[in-house]
Parts: sequence; structure tokens; C-alpha cells
Amino acid sequence: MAELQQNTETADTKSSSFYRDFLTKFGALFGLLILCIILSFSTEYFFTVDNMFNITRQASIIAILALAVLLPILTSGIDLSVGSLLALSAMVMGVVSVNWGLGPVLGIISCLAVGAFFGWLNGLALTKLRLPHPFISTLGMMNIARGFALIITGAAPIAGFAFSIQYIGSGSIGPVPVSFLVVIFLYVAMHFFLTRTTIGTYIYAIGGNKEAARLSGINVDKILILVYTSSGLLAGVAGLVMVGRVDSAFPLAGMGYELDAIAAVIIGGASLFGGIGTVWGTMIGTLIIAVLRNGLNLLNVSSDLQMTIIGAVIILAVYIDVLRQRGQTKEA
Amino acid sequence: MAELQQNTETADTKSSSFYRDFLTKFGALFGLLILCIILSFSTEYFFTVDNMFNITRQASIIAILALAVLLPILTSGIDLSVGSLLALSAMVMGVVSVNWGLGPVLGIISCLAVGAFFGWLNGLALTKLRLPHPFISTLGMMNIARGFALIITGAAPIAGFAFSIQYIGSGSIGPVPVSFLVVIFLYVAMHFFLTRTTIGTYIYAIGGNKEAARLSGINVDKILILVYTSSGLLAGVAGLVMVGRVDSAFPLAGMGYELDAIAAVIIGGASLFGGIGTVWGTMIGTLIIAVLRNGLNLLNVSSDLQMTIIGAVIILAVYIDVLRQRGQTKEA
Amino acid sequence: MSEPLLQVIQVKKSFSGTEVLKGLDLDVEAGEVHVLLGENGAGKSTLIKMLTGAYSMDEGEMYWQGEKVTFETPSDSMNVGIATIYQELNMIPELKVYENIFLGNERHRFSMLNRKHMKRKARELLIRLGQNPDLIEKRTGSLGIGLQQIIEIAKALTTDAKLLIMDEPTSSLSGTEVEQLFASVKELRKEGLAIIFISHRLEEIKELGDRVTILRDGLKVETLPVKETISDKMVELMVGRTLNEKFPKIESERGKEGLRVDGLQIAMYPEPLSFSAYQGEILGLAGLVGAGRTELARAIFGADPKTQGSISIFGQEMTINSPKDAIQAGLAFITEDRKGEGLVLGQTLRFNINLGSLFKYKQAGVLKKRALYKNGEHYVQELNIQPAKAGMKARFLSGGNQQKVVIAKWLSTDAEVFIFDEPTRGIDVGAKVEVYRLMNELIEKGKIVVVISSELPELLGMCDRILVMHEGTLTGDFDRETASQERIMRAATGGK
Amino acid sequence: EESTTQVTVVLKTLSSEYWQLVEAGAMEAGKELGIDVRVTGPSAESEIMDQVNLIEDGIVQQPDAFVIAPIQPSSVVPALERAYERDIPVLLLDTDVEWDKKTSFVGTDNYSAGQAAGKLMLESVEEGDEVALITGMPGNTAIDSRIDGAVDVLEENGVLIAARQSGDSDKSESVNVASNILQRNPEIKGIYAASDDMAIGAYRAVNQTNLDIPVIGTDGNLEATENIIAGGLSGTIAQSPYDMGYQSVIAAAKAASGQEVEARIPTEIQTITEDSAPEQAEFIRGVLNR
Ligand SMILES: Nc1ncnc2c1ncn2[C@@H]1O[C@H](COP(=O)(O)OP(=O)(O)OP(=O)(O)O)[C@@H](O)[C@H]1O
Ligand SMILES: Nc1ncnc2c1ncn2[C@@H]1O[C@H](COP(=O)(O)OP(=O)(O)OP(=O)(O)O)[C@@H](O)[C@H]1O
Ligand SMILES: O[C@H]1[C@H](O)[C@@H](O)OC[C@H]1O
Ligand SMILES: [Mg+2]
Ligand SMILES: [Mg+2]
Repeated sequence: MAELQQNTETADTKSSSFYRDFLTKFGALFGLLILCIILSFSTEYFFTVDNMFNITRQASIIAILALAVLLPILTSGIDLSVGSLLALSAMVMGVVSVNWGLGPVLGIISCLAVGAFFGWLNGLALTKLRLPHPFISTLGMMNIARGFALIITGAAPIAGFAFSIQYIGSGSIGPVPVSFLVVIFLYVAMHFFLTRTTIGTYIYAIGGNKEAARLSGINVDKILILVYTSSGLLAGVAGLVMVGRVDSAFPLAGMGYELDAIAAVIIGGASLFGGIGTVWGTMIGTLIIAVLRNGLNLLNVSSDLQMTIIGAVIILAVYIDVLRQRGQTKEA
Repeated sequence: MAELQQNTETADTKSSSFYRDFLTKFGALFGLLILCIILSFSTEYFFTVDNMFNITRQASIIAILALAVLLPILTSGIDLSVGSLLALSAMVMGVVSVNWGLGPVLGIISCLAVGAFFGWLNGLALTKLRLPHPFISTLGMMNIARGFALIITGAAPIAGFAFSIQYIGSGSIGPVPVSFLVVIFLYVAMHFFLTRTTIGTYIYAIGGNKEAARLSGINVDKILILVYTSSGLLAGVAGLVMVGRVDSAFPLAGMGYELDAIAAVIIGGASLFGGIGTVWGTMIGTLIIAVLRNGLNLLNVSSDLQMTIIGAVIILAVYIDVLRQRGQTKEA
Repeated sequence: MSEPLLQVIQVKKSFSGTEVLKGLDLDVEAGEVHVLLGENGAGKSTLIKMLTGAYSMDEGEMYWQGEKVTFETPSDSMNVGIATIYQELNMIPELKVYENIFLGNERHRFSMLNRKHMKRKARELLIRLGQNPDLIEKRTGSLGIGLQQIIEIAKALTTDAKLLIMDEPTSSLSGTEVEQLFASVKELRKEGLAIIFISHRLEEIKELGDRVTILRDGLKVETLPVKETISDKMVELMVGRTLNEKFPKIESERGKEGLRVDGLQIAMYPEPLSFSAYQGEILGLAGLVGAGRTELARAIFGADPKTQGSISIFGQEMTINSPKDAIQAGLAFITEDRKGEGLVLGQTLRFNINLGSLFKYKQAGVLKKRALYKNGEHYVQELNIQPAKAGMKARFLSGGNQQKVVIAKWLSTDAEVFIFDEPTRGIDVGAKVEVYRLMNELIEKGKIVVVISSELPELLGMCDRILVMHEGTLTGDFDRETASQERIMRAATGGK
Repeated sequence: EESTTQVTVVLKTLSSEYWQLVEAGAMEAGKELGIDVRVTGPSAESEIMDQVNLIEDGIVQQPDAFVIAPIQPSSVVPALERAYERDIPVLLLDTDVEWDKKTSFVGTDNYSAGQAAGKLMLESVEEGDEVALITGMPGNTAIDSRIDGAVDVLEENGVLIAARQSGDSDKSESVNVASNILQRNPEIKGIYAASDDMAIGAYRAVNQTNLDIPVIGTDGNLEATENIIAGGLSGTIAQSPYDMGYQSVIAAAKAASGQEVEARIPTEIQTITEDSAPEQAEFIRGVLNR
């Protein structure tokens, strides 16, 4: 019977599958390249070493938040609280390390711990309270955490962080921003985690079919809690980088960033229905947005028009992806 | 065979099913009542005729936007652009009726037309461009429309609208705000549409199982386009009421309202996975948020703490719903 | 007798106050194939789900190798050595086939996933099940449900289970795959594995089973040795009365040509297809899994794009580019995948039954509620859907009863041409006869009936004419007199 | 029972230092007069409708006078009308509204503040030099007037405006915007940001680009003042938020008791540079107990 079904198996030979893989992986990258080429021709300031690192520095915070929302999205969830958690962990770090004078190490630890803790609460709300969709629990958390971030110092910003903290957000090694290195490290680690470990596979499985995952013996709740805790932790890291970048923690930091981060993840090819998405796609999605913002600034486009253009590019980027995938299905 | 399976038919008699229906319908209402009772005892100003109409006036904009997002949510979609469309249609109305002096009638027509037109574009993006999820198309549209709203007058607000437009947003008939009557009218009409027409049924079917709907002969694309067009149209109505309420159109109007509206819909018992949700639930969800805001203002609670409390109540409201449904399955 | 491998005593389970299992006993010995037989909704799948920890028991006790156990989650039961193939597919569509096969049971090397090893093992398993080993790299969601069912079987075989539970594993397989599966099962039994096997196909039970436990209404009727019990006896115990004939074939005159498919070209297949179906006959469509029968039906119905060809109904050529066109042209298509394509699970039976025929219940644009209610009740009674509550959500019905709801939806449309794709998949013997009677009624009313089925006996028993498909082409056309199991199989495997 | 006079103060927000200083001044005046002062405001300066709701909810509680700092001047008019109908006098603070029934306006002349910033900039740039301007959230009229004032002074003196971008009144957004401006115009000789938050953001960008050009802000916040002391920002145009709050409540109390109130009560601006910064910082710390 093996031979029977052979030719429903089609022209999908090794080489065409390689080609398809290539496209799938590098489709968004292609869009990014086109964007870069257009900008290089439009403004002489764009394609300079300086500006390239400028972009990576500007992209770093959204890049980390995008990673933070990638995980829940892979499980067919979402995390709307990352922007607020960024602010809250930054404020706590300020209080601990500056106001209480306990120094950078304890500050950083508390920053990450706060992020992870509130992320864990998101996970609990989803799994233990059995809220139907994390949209609602993380929307609630978005408000709760923002409120706390405001209350904690009565809305006063905190400045005067230790050099080591500033270094993470604004230092460079040679011309390379430290924040960019942080991003690279996180992305490599996450890629490895998602593709090489059992838990990584389970995350995709849960996003694909939660009930099937459960019936396959996967402890779905445990994994979901881990996912939301990691998401919060990453928001904490983003808070750390943000503070380093502006040398101040302020309670309205990161407002609305969650939508940018989600957009980056989806431009990068992930599906809101779960189970589909990659770390590299996310990186490219982030860069598309960052490059676009930077380029439009360099072209001196007003911020109003920038909004409209970015909106159009979001749709365009995803549409290109749709076209590409359709092309694939047709020819393969 | 019939008699054999008879006793899988159980105690689920008419009366217990009535009880269950009652709970399902009035669970959120119950929460709203409790909230009102608590507030009546906490502040003398709450339970006054004045304040009741104050609340309905304040709730009206979110109430209309909630209706606007209910439709896409029922089809398992979402519309993030309603807040921006509110602003854009308001600005266009301002330009047409005030800046160009073409009067209120043309102003209102253009306001609604703009909302519907951009909603229609959302629908096209979803169905014709085949974007995978309306989250992305409407997120794009959210930016595009906001950008337009800003560009159209170079960010300047427009004031000095005709009396008739003001009347819709801030007039009263006796003590009853006109905007409240508009809301009631829209809700009744929508309830009728969703429960008594073929298209209403199709909307639920599409949200429940798009493929099954298609194979049952439903023109899914046509219905989806209708849904997003109506959503945009309702955003236009909200823009009209908003302008009437503050006698001015301004480009940042309705920012972030999409999330409030979605929260209201979900608190009202709708499912983000589609196919589940009612007009009345949406009304109650809206009122819960509005009453809470108003009550906290009257209690002079600081806005920071308000955020945290509202976040917690969002989670709580949905959790109560979860508990109630679980209780039902157990005892009924 | 040594102590049983698995024993359950007096299990009870209720949903929303409805008692589904009412104190059921079961014992399974090592090395036996233990069959569960019962009508749709008797509680077989519910029992299985309690054995695996997917549901919790309300009451009752469970013993594993003599020791009392409670399973809180599926992984608890997997840990003691129970592998399960559930009635509904549990594949992750986005994962590759080999990833699904090892899901929850991954192989590691230095605590990292060992993909190489998993792929090798997956290939071996597919070969053993008679499949193309290259499938392992495919996205599971891209495969038809027949193949997915085979992947599901492969998945169960990766564990070192002592008990293998199979809830209707064959319902979407055709003869050849079933044979492959049975060969594997028999081998496993030899190795001392116990198997719980659920099927509504009596001949399978006869071939494979050692003992059969018959369930009725959430209670055990009896456990009997299969070899010594005649099938009719089993059916009688199961439905509580004797079933006179399995295939109530009626004789009727061949009438007008009702459906004509001319040079239909389906995107993925090279050759155009032509055939006709006539009034007064039931036309069968046979073939192996993946032969393209579903694709053909979908193309006719406008569910998938077709590149060329025409479709005529009672001599009139119809333009069909969407299911909507098809319905307006008078077609009805009872899809094979009831969960994915047939039902809106979150809605009531009434809603589902009326969904395709709302246009009949409109007055001045407004739906006539009472008429809709009446129609819902009518079909619940007519098809004997259980529980007979039109207001119940489709999700909570047993598989077989869900299937009836899908059929009801299409009967309600007043179509002229009915294409049934695996209409009796997962339906019990009693209900099957009811479905056959429905087909007869349609024929008598002058409607056209086309039946796609992987159960050859069913086609042979009910059809006046049988077309056979192989790899997207029509390779056989037999009438009732010339059709035989052997001839059809030959055509289905491509040998003319 | 004799009820005390009640003044309700609705600010743009309470979540920034500037508005907390206004609040402190208002409360101090209330304490001195022995009247009941309630200060509220939405969570952020973008919440236009929340502010309208706050005013309406305030009306329900029947105060004797209102002090309002409108986020979006035109949008509060109907609510103000409603207050007026109930004979509640309305004073405006910080941002004026074209509404002839107002009792008074208390606040900075923002155009002059912008001019002052322009003048301060002229101390370090000369004719023909290029500078960049960072504006606020669209529709913030107070900030727009400052930018106008600065532009007029700079252009009169032959300084070129090379870039004008919105920092959305947000610190981190301003870092990005400023660094992109510097990418494009490396010759820029100075940056004026119309609020201190944006100025601090812009300064970070300057610092990260290893440039040494003056950055000037507005408001006179503690964070900005300390930044000046540390050698960061070159200066800021301080407003007198504490005084605004104080004066407005005094005037509101007068209006509530039927007394005449001046139609315009201007509050001071002060150019803060390295020399005057310590004093300013100390003043704020004192007021806010920090
Ligand atoms: N989650 C649930 N909620 C409510 N009722 C349920 C639920 N699951 C099953 N039932 C009911 O329990 C009864 C037994 O269902 P079950 O699926 O066990 O039947 P079955 O014997 O496997 O039937 P089939 O042969 O059709 O698969 C049915 O009447 C069904 O409607
Ligand atoms: N060996 C195979 N390799 C790849 N795809 C296959 C293979 N066999 C089947 N398919 C896919 O499965 C689908 C058809 O499967 P399906 O099981 O529905 O077959 P069918 O003959 O149409 O119907 P039935 O299941 O009723 O026999 C097609 O989309 C086909 O591409
Ligand atoms: O005067 C104030 C301004 O109105 C506000 O928007 O920002 C803070 C201050 O600059
Ligand atoms: Mg079953
Ligand atoms: Mg098929």
C-alpha cells in the first residue's frame, strides 16, 4: 500500500521543500530588505554604521517585549500586560536601588522578580481561576500593574541609577550597543528553548490543540504558568533596558507598547490562533517596525503621517506573507 | 430505541432550565446590582436621579463602541480600530459641517459614511486580502485612521458644532439624556437583528464554526464584510455622540477605548472564540465599567488606585461568570 | 484465573445532572482484545475517558494489576502503561507527523530533543502500518482524517503500554488500512498486551475480539466470549430488540438522470472525471483512504475550486462556485468530518438543524421562531436523536448522535441531490439501519442519492451501482449484479 | 450645620510632578482658608474624556467653585456650561479656554515661556545655526504656544529650525525621536523640548551620541533641575505650578463667596540654569517632602 499512495505524495521533493523552507523563513526578511533598500536610496543618513546601531538600540525594548508576547501567542493566548509590567518592574527597581539605596544588584533582582511574579499571577488567573481567555486576565493585569506603578512613588519618576544599570541600556562595546547584545542573547536562548526542548514543543502543541495536548499527557496548566511567568520576566528585562536607556524609571513607561509588540510578532509570521511562530520571525517583525520608524524620522515625516504609514505597512507585511504562503501551496 | 435511551433524558425539566436561563441571562446583572447597592451606601451622591442620568450619559460612548466590537467578536474576530474610527469620523464631520460650513445634516452623513467606509475596508482586508486574523488588519487600521484624524486638520480640534449635533450628545428630553435614548434604540435594534434575522443567525454560526457555516451555504465573506462595515458605522455613531457631548471633535478622541469596549463585551459574557455573546450582556458589561468609574470618582478615589481597582473588577467580573457557569453544570 | 489487568467497579458519571454511567463494571485481562459494544450514547467513550484520567469518576473504584488507582490526569494513566486512541482525533495540526507521534513521549539526548531518533522510529512505525514513511515530515493538519487516524495509531504504539485502548479506530479507515491495523493489533496481543476495542462494525468485532462487554444505557448488560456468541445475539443485547435486516434494500425503477458530472477537473488530480447518478438508485463511491472521493464531492459542491467541467441537475447545467450556489442548485453534502465541517458545536441541535434552511422560515425578513422550533423538534424525533432535547448544545452529544444532527440539517433543506460522505461513520448498527431507511425514503421521493463509504459491506448491501476511485480517477463502475468485494478492491488498488 | 465652602480642582492628571505641585499649592490654600478642597485628575494627560467625566461627576457633588486645567480646551466647554447653569463659578488653570463665562484664568503665559526658552538658547547658538524642536502630544495648546514663542525668537535672530518632531510628551519616545533627528542633522547646535520629560529624553539621546550641545526644557521639574545640577540639561523655563494651585484656590474661594476676581492671574516664569537650579530643587523637595 505504501506504493499506492506514492503519487498523492507530490512533487514535494527535497529541493522544492528546501526552497519552501527558505521562503517561509525568509519571507518577512525579504520585506525588511526591500524596506532597507528603499530607505538607503531615499536618505543618505540611513545606511550608516552609526544609524544601524541606532536602530538596534531603539528596537531593543520592543524586541524584548515581542519575545515576551511571542510565548503566550504560541499557546493561542495573549499578554496585554507587558507594557505595564515593564513600568512596574522599572519603578520597583528604582525604589529598591535608588530610593532605598540598596544598589544595582538587588535592584535588578527585584526588577526581574516583580516582572516574573506578576506574570505568574497572569498564569494563575488563566489556569486556576479558569478565566476563558488571557485577553481578559492580562487586560485586568495591565490596569492593576499600571495603577501600582503610579501609586508606588505617587507617580514621581526616579532618576540617578547606578552606572551598571545605565550601561545595560545605553552602553556600547566598541560601536555595538550593549542592549543589542542583550537582545541577541535572549533571542538565541529562546530559539534554542523553543526548538530544542520538550517544553518548547509542548508550547507549540498547546497552541495547536489544547485538549489534544492534555490527552497526550502534557501538564497544560504547568506549561501555561511557565509561559506567562516567562512573559512577565521578559517584561522585567525590558524594564531594565528601558531604565538604562533613559536613566529614569517612570510610571507611564511602556504605555501602548503591548500592541507594538504583538504587531511585531504577527508581522513575523506568528498566528494568533496559536501553534505557529518563530523567534526569528519575531526579530524581523520588530526590525521592520523599528526601521520604518527610524527611516520616517530621518525623512522628517511628521508623526501623524508616520502613524498612517506604519498602519499600512503592518497590513502590507502580513499580506505579503499571505501571498507567499498561498503561492507555496499552489506550486508545491 | 427511543425508550431505551429515555433516561439519559434527566431531571433537566422545564423549571430547572428556566432557572438556568435566568442565571445565564442575569448573572452579570446581579454583579451590577451588588455594585450599585454598595455605592449607594458609600456615597449619598450616587443614587440620585441626576447621577443616574450622568452615568448613562457617560456610558453612552463606550456602550455604542461595545456594540461595534460585539459583532466582530461574535464572528470570532475583533475590531481594534473603533476608537480611531470614532476620532476620524468626528474629525470629518467637523471639517464638513464646521470648517466647510456645509451644515449638520451633511456633517452627520459624512460622519457615518466615513465610519462605515473604513469599517468596510477592514472587512475587505479580512476577506479579500485573506489576512489571517482581523487583529492585524484592524490594528493597522487603528494606526491609519488615527493618522488621518491627526493629519486632516494638522491635529487642531474643531469646535462650534450646530445645535442639532450637540443635542444628540448632550441634550435631554426631560431628565433623560438624548444619548441614552440613542443607545437604547441601537441596542434594541441590534438585539432584534441578531436574534430574529437570518444574518444574525449566520453571524453566530460563523463565530461557532466558519467552515461548517460555509458548507451550510452561508456566504461567509459577505457576512463578515457586513459585520465590519456595521462596526465602523457604529464607531461613526459613537463619534457623533462624542462630538455632541463635548461640542468638539479632536484627533485623539477615543484613544484606548477599543480595549474598554472589548472588556465590556467580555464582562457581558461574550467569548473571544466567537459564537457566544448577547446584546444585553454587553449593555451590562458597559454599565459595570461606567458605574464603577463614576462611583470611584464620587468616592474621590485617585486615578491610580482606580486603575488598579478597575483591573481587579474586570478579572473578578469574568471570574464570577466562570464560577456561575461551573455551578450550573454541577447542579442543574 | 489470575487477577485482571484492569478492573473497574460500579463507576458512575453524570454530566449536568444527567447520569451517563450508572454503576458499570468492567474487567480486562492481559493478552485479550476486549470489545465494548453499545449504541450511540451508551457511554463507551465516557467510560474510556475515565479509564485514562481525561474525566474524573463521580463514584466507583478502579484497580490496576490488583492495586487501587485513581487517575487525576491523562499522564497518570500513561505512566502506569495505558495508551489511548480517543474517538475524536487528537492531533496538533501545526506539528509535523513525527512530532505528533512522539508528543508527550519525546526522546532525549543530553536532555535535548533527539529528533533523529524520533524520526527514525516514526518511519519504522509508518512502514509497519503500511504507510509511506516520508509522511513523517508533513504537517499533520495537511493530511486527511483517515491518515491522521493512522498517525494516531502510530502514536499509541510508541509507548510501552500494557493496555491499549482504541475508541473506534477504524471508523474512518477503509478495508486495507483496517487489515494493516488488525495485523499490528494481533501481534501486540501475542506479546501479551491487553486491548480495549470499540467499534460499531460487527465483522471487525468477530475477527478481532476475545471477549465483548455489551453496554446499554450506562450499564453493563453482559460480558461474553466473542467466538461463542453470534452477532445477532450481541445486537439484540445491545439494542434490546432483534434487528431483522442489516440492509433494508428496496427495489425501485431507475428513472431520470438527476446528477451529471462532466469532465470535472479537480485541482490536485490530472484526469477529468465524468459520471451520472439516476433517480431510483443509490449510487455508491468506493475507494481507499486518499483515493480522492471526498475531493470529488467537495468539488461538485463548490467547496473547493474546480478548474473545469460542468455539473447538471436534472438536465440543467448549474454554475456552482460556492456551497451557497450548490444548495441553491439543489445539492446537499453530508460531510465526513462532523466536528470540523458539519456542526457548530457551541450551538443547540435546533440551531444546527435549521442552519441550512433558514430561508424557508422567513416572513418579511424576520425569522419565524415557532416554525424553527417545530422543525428542530421534528428532526430530533424523526432521526431519534438522543438525548431528544433540541435545545441541548451539539457539543454534548455522543459521536453517533452528532452525526444524525448533521444529516438532519441536510434533510431539512429539501435538496434534490444528496451526497453522503461516510454517513454511517461512528453510528451504531441500529442507527445505521435508520440512515439506510432515510436513503430509501429519499429515493422513493425521487431524489438522487450518492454515498461515499469505506465500508464495503454497506455499499454492497445498499447500492444499486458502485463507482470505484483510485488516485483521483474512476477505475470501476459495477452494478448490483456484477459488484463484489474482490472486484471492487481490485479496482480500488488500481488493478483493472 | 454650617457646611464649609467646597472647591473642586480638576487637573490634567495627578500623575506627574508638575501637577502634584499644583495640587500641593491648592491644598495649602485650602488649609489656610479653612475650606474643603478636592483635587482630582485622570490617570494621564491623554485621557480627555475621563477628565470631562470627572467634571460632570464633580457637578453632581455641588461644589461652590471649580478650578479646571483642561487637557483639551474646546472639549470641556459643554461640561463647563453645565456647571455655569448651576451657578458654580469656574476658574481655569494652566491652560486657558475661549469661553466668556469663565471667572478667571490662572497660569503661565506660555508664549512668553517659549520666548524665554528661545532667549536662553540664543546664549549658546548664533545666527545661521540649526536647532531642533520637540513638541508634545498633538492638541496640547499650552505646549504649542511655547513652541510658537521659541520659534519667533529664534527665527528673528536668524537661527534655523532644522527639525520639529513630536515626542508625544513621553520620555522614551523623545529619546528615539531626538536620536533620529541627530542622525539626520549631525550639525544641530541645540534642542528645545517643550516639557521637561521630553527634554530629559532628548538629553539622553545627545549624550548617547557623544555630542555636547545644549538641551533646554520647560516646567522646572525636580528631575530636570537635578539633571541641570549634574551638568546635563543646560536649562529649563520653570513655571510656578505651586503658586498656580495656591492662587487659583484663593481666587475660587473669593468667587464662591460672591467677591470680584481678576479675569487674569498670571504666574511667574523663571529661567533655571546651573546657578539657580539648587535653589529650585530645594524648593520642590520642600513642597513635595522628597
Ligand atoms: N461533556 C458532556 N456533557 C454532557 N453530556 C455528555 C458529555 N459527554 C458525553 N455526554 C453524554 O453522555 C452520553 C454518553 O456519551 P458517550 O460519548 O460516552 O457515548 P458512546 O457510547 O461513546 O457513543 P458513540 O457510539 O456515539 O460514540 C451521551 O448521551 C452524551 O450526550
Ligand atoms: N499518501 C498521502 N500523502 C499525502 N497526502 C495524502 C496521502 N493520502 C491522502 N492524502 C491527502 O488526504 C486527502 C484525502 O484524504 P481522505 O482520507 O479524505 O481521502 P478520500 O478518498 O477523499 O476520502 P475517504 O477518507 O472518504 O476515503 C487529500 O487531501 C490527500 O492529499
Ligand atoms: O504646563 C503644563 C502643560 O499644560 C502640561 O501639558 O504639561 C506639563 C506642563 O508643561
Ligand atoms: Mg463514543
Ligand atoms: Mg474522505
